[in-house]
Amino acid sequence: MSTYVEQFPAEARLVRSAMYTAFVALGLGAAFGLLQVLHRTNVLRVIDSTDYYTILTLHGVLLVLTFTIFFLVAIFTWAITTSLDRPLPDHRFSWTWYGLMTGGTVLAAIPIVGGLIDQIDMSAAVLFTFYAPLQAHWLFYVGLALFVVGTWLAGVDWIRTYLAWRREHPDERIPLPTFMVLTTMGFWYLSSVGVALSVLVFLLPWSLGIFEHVNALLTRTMFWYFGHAVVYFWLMPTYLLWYLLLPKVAGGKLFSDPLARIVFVLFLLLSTPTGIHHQYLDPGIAEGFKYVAMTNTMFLLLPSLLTAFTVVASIEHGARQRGGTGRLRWLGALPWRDPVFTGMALAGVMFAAAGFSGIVNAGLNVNYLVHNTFWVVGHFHLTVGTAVALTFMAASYWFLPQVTGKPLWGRPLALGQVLLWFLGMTFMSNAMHRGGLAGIPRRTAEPQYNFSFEPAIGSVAELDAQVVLGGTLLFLSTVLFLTVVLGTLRGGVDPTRIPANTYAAALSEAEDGPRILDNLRLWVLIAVVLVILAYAFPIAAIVDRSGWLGPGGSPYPQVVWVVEYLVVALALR
Amino acid sequence: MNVHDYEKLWIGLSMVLIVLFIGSITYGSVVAGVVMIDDAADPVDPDALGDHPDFGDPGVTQTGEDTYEVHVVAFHPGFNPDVIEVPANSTVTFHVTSMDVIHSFSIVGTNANSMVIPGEVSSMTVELGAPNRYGIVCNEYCGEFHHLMEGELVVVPEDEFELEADE
Amino acid sequence: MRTAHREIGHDEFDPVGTLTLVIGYFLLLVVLWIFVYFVEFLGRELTVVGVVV
Amino acid sequence: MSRIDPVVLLVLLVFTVPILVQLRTVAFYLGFEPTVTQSIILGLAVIVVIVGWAYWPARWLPSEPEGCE
Repeated sequence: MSTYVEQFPAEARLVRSAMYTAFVALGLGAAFGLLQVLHRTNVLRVIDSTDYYTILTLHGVLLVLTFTIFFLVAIFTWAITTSLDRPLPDHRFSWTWYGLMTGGTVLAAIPIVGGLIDQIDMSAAVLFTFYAPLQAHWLFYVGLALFVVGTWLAGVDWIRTYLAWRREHPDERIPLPTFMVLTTMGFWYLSSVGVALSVLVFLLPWSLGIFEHVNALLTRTMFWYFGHAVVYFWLMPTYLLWYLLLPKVAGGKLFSDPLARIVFVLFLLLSTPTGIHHQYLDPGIAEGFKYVAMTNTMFLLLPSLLTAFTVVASIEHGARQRGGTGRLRWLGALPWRDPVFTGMALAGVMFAAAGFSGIVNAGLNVNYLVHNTFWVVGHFHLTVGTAVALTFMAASYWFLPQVTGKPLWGRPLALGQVLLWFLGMTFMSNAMHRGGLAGIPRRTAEPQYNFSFEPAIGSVAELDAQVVLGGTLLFLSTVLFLTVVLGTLRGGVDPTRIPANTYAAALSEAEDGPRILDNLRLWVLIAVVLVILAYAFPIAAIVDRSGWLGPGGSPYPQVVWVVEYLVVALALR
Repeated sequence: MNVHDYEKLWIGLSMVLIVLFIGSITYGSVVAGVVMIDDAADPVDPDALGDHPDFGDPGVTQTGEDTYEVHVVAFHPGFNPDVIEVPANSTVTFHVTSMDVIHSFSIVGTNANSMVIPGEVSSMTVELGAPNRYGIVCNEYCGEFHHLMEGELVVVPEDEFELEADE
Repeated sequence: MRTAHREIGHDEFDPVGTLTLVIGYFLLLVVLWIFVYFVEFLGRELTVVGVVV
Repeated sequence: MSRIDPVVLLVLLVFTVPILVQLRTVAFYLGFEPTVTQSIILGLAVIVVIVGWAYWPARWLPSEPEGCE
């Protein structure tokens, strides 16, 4: 029984590096988030409204791609090596994918930041979704492609480790953490092919001037083919931590290993053939395809609802082992002093709330009510912004000592940090949801128009105040988090004060489940078939309507647009 | 495989939820008559909207006793026309397309909300009631002046409504 | 800090607290859904009722 | 001494905040329309009650040892 850094010193270095990259992205992303909150609500303006979207692009890309996915590769590397009890096969290969991911991020960031500097004739204010014909500098697309290829190679690394283990253990069940990594990578390969094709075949040649047009609806559909699965790519490492780390820190065991496997298989099968639910209000796609995407999405609720039960039951098991009693009084017996536990538990509570707003988003016609409003921003700040981000931060308090050998510094601060995040998000997401119901749009620098929004409750000023309060608390929480990280790193190495590197055992073990669960080839095959069924006809219909390269339409931004704007602005005066 | 009875119960309740959600959405479509934006309208060439019989001269046209059509061209950062005047108690079909990037056409505080994609036409029919004024926004980021993109839908009393001379 | 720790095995553990919490969540979802779908959404003006081309 | 662990109390108080915020939403739909100030005062009152409950000497109440570590 020893710490991870003692067991796998080389892998610990890789995991550390990936985590530090994630933390840098988190700090920068949070700072941009604060800028946006203060700008949007007209409290403090240090940027021009026209630059707001560049800041928003940085906020989105740094947090939902860089922060989450770098943290993911750290967690997955830990999960594979710990559960298979063997190192990665080739460290030069591992550092290659890490380098590709980092290099890709930097290349993509250059043109985005270039958009803020007048002397640099580059821009990429295309947001995380980069819908054509909004056009970014070609470097943005190259960086994005390199980043995705880096994640693919990381997957190859983990699969190679697994295959090497399999040769030595031909009859054993796949350890649960490895199972989770492999199923997640299954749908990641399947879905990211879509965005890779979109970028390499259409957007990159177009940004280099090789094509004059691209098909806006086609590239948008290819983005969302990947764009919903990517949210599960953020969520799966979170689920992994809820299944493997949370029961352990709660003092219990995982309630059921086979059900955990079923959940991950369901995500593999259903997370990709649902992307059209982001396009319910798109013209050019038949209602039937949207209805199919809606039913798939609703069934995707099942694995999350199963997770709710399994994870809460595992925590309850911990509480009862710690002496908890009663129908609900056992909640008081949980280790609330432990920021690792409290952070992850609060993240789970917020995810339950997000479940509801997500169902509304997924609800085909009810989507008219909320599509692209502030509601959606409220929703994903509860999912990726809390369920994922807060879990990652809380888990860092366990992982940092594991990968550095240094005990956690500032435990009370860490507890304060997770509580502060919960408080901040309470206010911010509440106001965003309610603002959305009043029709306030997302993604805008100035939600002040010639008409006024009429919230059912309170006033816009009150909602703005909540957003500012929440956003500020969230920023402070991030600063606290980084303080605890730095404080820990400045400390001395003392493995004797660090718990051993283990994860939760299961009450109902792997052997209780049928062996077919471990047949990953079968599940991937079914997933591919489902994706073809869900996407072949819509894509064929779109191409049939207006061709692979679309009906026309020039790239934006162009100088002529600025002139046109001035004319319009003068006309409006 | 041993699944705890409580968990079986929860799986059952989860299925009830899923059926409830799909069921009420289907009710909304079939009984309440909410129709999704779809592929009914033919694609258009966003570079040649000026030559298009309807989008070449966007605006309101009357198609029946109480039925009207409104053609709208979205561009960064505005709508043409930006003020739409229609009579109360009528049925209005909006046809919206874009001459540049992806926008939206969203009538604030209502369920009329659509993406606007270059090359495609978003067609949606709504039933108007009493005189009212609604804001229209673009809620899809479309460029650095996105936040300036707005319009207005003015529902005037029937007797005050006049079609603009369409020359 | 830790109170007396006892081992609870698979067969002696009935997650009654979990059942209570998830049933509460179930009811909350049903109520919120009915409210948002039938009151907020279907109760609003200007619903898209068809497409006349 | 407090009825529950002070840290558990802190978590409980933080957890009360979203409930209070959403109760305000419910109040509006039920026809009560508390202003922001009224809501804040009401919220503080609830928090004072919880803190009071936690620290009130448990003489005439049955003692609840669980959670007191």
